[in-house]
Amino acid sequence: MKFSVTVTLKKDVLDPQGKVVQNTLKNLGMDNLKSIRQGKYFEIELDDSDQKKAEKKIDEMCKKLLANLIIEDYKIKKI
Amino acid sequence: MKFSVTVTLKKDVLDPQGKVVQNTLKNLGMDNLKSIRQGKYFEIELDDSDQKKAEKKIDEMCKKLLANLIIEDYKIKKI
Amino acid sequence: MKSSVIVFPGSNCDRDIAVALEKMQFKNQMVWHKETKLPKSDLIVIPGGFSYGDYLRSGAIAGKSLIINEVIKAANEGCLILGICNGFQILTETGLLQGVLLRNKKLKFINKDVNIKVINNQTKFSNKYKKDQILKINIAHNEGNYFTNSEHLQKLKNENLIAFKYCNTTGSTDEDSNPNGSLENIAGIFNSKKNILGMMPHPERMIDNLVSNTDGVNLFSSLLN
Amino acid sequence: MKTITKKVIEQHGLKLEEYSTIKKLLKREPNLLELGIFSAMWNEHCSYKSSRKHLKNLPTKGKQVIQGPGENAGVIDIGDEDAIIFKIESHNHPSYIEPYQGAATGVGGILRDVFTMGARPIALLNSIHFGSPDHFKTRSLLNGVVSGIGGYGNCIGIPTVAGETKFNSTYNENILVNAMAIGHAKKNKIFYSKAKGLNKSVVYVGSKTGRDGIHGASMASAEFDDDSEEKKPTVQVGDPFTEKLLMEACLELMKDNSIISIQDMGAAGLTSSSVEMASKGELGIELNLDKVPCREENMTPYEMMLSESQERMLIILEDGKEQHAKKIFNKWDLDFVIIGKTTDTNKLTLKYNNKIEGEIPLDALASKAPIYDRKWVKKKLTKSKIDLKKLKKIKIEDALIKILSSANHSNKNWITSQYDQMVMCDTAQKSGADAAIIRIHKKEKAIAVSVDSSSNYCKSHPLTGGKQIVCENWRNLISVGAKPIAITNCLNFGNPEDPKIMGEFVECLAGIKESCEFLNYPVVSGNVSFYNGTNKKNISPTPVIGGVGLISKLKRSMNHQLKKNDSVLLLIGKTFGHLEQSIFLEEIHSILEGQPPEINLINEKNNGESVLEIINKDLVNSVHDISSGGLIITLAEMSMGSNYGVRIDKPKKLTDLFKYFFGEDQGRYVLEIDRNNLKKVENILKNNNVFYENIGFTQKDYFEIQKELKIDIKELYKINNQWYNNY
Ligand SMILES: Nc1ncnc2c1ncn2[C@@H]1O[C@H](COP(=O)(O)OP(=O)(O)O)[C@@H](O)[C@H]1O
Ligand SMILES: [Mg+2]
Repeated sequence: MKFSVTVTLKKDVLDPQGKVVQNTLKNLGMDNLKSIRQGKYFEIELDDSDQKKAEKKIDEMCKKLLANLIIEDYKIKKI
Repeated sequence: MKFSVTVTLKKDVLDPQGKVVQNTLKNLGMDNLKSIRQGKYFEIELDDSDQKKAEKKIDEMCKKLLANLIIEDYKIKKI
Repeated sequence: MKSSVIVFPGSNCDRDIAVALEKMQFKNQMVWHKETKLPKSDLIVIPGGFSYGDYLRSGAIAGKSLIINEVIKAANEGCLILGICNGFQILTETGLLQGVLLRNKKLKFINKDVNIKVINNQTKFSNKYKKDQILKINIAHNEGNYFTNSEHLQKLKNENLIAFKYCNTTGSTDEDSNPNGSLENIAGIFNSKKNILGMMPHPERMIDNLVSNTDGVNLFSSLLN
Repeated sequence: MKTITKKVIEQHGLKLEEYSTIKKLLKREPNLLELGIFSAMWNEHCSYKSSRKHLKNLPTKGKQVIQGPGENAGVIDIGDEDAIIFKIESHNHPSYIEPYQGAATGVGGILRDVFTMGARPIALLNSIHFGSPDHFKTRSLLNGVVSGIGGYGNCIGIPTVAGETKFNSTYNENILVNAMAIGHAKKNKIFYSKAKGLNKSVVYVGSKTGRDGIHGASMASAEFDDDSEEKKPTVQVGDPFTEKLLMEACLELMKDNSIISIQDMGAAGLTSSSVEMASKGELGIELNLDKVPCREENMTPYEMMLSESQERMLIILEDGKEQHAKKIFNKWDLDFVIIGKTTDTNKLTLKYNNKIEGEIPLDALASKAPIYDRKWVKKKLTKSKIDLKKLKKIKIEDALIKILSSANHSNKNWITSQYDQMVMCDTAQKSGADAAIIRIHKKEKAIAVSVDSSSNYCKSHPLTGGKQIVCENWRNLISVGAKPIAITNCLNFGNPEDPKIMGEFVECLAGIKESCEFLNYPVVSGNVSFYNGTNKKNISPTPVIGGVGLISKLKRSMNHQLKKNDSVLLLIGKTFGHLEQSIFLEEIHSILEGQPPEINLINEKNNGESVLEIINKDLVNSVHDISSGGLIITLAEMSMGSNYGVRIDKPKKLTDLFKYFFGEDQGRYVLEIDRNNLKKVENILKNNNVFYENIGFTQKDYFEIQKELKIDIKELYKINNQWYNNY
């Protein structure tokens, strides 16, 4: 069973990377770019047949390691 | 108009980060984890009303900056 | 005074700090991250480097290691803890210090000597420095951009928990002297009990005039005081 | 199974005649696996087939040489029980395709060459060459390469302390990325790659094998063409974290006597490492490919043998040491697998699923690999028709500013601040000086290191150019007070099948040899990189010299920054005003014509040794050699970043100011001397028959040439930094 996880910075946290990317894109002539925020993406494969259980496990992974909850949010999706 | 972009390493390209994360999760007791690969995630907002045009622009951004096509693939989605 | 330096896979300033501690007459021991017990120590140092390659987030994976539980226990019992650079990042990941270290503002690794100002000299770590003394100390990091929420920032100020701030040669903490975009030029902070210090600059690199200067010496002699 | 057609042979970078030789050596047709192995071992990168004949002429011996070329790196004796191990290597093609990973894995590769031999790496250097600044690719290549070098070195925790960065349109389609590593070892604890003993365990350690870089070594030996961007799967991703673990594990295992021989898996991975170890030991080697730790599923023997996955090593262990060694590698979370044994067959035997998949006599791969005596022609020298009087008029001040703000002569802070230069706490002199100084840990002595090249000189007159770079490198070490000991070299050239290019190679090498012999400055390691070019456009010849010198007692570091007010400035060496091939003509008048300045080895040696004597007697405040840009650039560099400038008199003899200030005559230095030391210094110079001139003195705040110009040194500093900051 395969899942995707996206981890993004919370709204009120400064995103220096996104900002630089945004500036660079603007310099490249992308003028109607309104905003860009950068995050992390994971593709996780589990040896599990029970989706509920699997999702719970992924959730645990996010909490324990993949996201820093002080500054980041995460989203899990089955793929 | 808002899009998400995920950038992932091509198959067969070494993912040192994913490897370390995978080992750590296993050490944390996640035993039926089969594999995990890490990538980048972007949320991009454009000031555009024409979806076709917007998508083309995002595609250009990916090619020019967000992805390194030599080792990475990307996917664009409207959100 | 007894010190322990925790070594993670990928730590690379562990030898440097050990040399500094020994030079300053600490009785030092290196502790491999897989150990489950800490030797009795008055000071625990988490050194700089790239623990686990800084993969995922700098400090994140080291923050989950076995030995960290022991460090947390020791910290709660009042043991002195010093986290330098990657050590600072690890301390924030474990929650022993609040806030985070984001990517440098310009997204580039920075290695240079910078000026920092001693904000609080009334602590175990800084009592040999004068208040507002300006030091020149080497920084070398990719993620040193300190960030915290406004509530915690207020607390840092109210309780005098800011250890060092980046400044210029005259002591002004202006934007030009902020190398990495840190909130209010913060270069190092204490926890509430002031037994934990996390800092991005490397005092262990500043103990020898042949390679740099000796502005880092007093941090170690403060601890011995 | 794939039949071996003409096309398959060509895809493997082999010529049809070479294929016939293979058949003769095997006395049969090879299978695909065997063909792949031949192609890896016989390509330029591993076999040195075009260069070997000429490399043999280089002086490689000396009192302090412990190991010359032929091993993973060269080894020199620096007294007591200490040895220094160093080498330089190119990673040009991979860095052009993927600058970050290409440069990073270049650093990783050269580090392995050094710690394989038992050394703890103590410094990294690099020589990087890009196309012209306004070429559309240059900016991203520069960014990628610099962050790749930094990314790898910073993470593994070895300081990057010096290098050179140049821009020239000759590299528009083929950049150069050369990385050099230096390590420190105990003299009696050096490890070699030669296998010894029968039935010894052959052990694979490090990362798993993936499909990375398959055919990377062949790529490094092929010219680019327009679809080279398609050669993507050959790009390797570096993992500095794993390399750090591998380095620590190897160094830990090297503490006792478990290792018979050890070899990193570099270009051509498992193939070249196993072949080299066995053939040097005149043994055979048998590998069970089922045992090779693989990252991907269903990898074939062909892929395993040709993969260039990074961060791997091959070790031959003493009997009974397997468990002990395994424990160490497991401690560092690394794979440790016995994959084979040494045999007495003199063959490489590859087994898979209990079947022999390939078997090749080792001499066919090594000693009987082809060697070519390629046709070469002498460089036709062009006479210059420059008439200085007819050139556009320009003020000295404007020329100075233009050069200082050019890409090539800008301050490299933007680059060097991205490298951790201080980790390990023994960097006594960082980037920015003529050479970096690294103290030997916990000792009084230090080494000085520098890398240098000059492609314009080498292009216009390969022989003189070859001589000149060795001298310039030697001078740079002298300038920081070190006694030069030995060099490594990375020879970056175009297509050797073109007699003109081969001629450049042969003549440059002859020049290098001449200088090295005269200066007693042997070559202990090196690397040849041919086929630098695209679609028949070859790069200018760019041999890069990396030198190491010794400072036996480091009391303070010597550098070029002016230290005091009102000290005397001495110009050592004769000034003739040679402007052909100079930066002045190139940058200001866009003229690249004529011949480089001549090298007078007698003066070179005498001047250098005298300067060293003056430094050793503590009679000088700062020293800078004069190189590209001439006297005025040297003086400007001494002033910028210091608190003092200079006040220079107009020359007494040479009347053309441009010749005097911008001429690039060789063998010269500027010394800053306290007035009360002047007599002593002059005595030394006179005793040694060294030509010198008193050209002025230092002063506060201003850079001044009497009656010509006066500029605030802070302003100069700003000018010198603006290019990178605005790029
Ligand atoms: N890519 C680089 N990495 C590290 N240091 C560099 C790099 N490029 C230039 N430098 C440093 O910048 C300084 C000036 O370089 P260069 O002009 O080539 O010196 P020199 O003429 O004395 O050989 C040197 O100290 C050199 O080490
Ligand atoms: Mg120089």
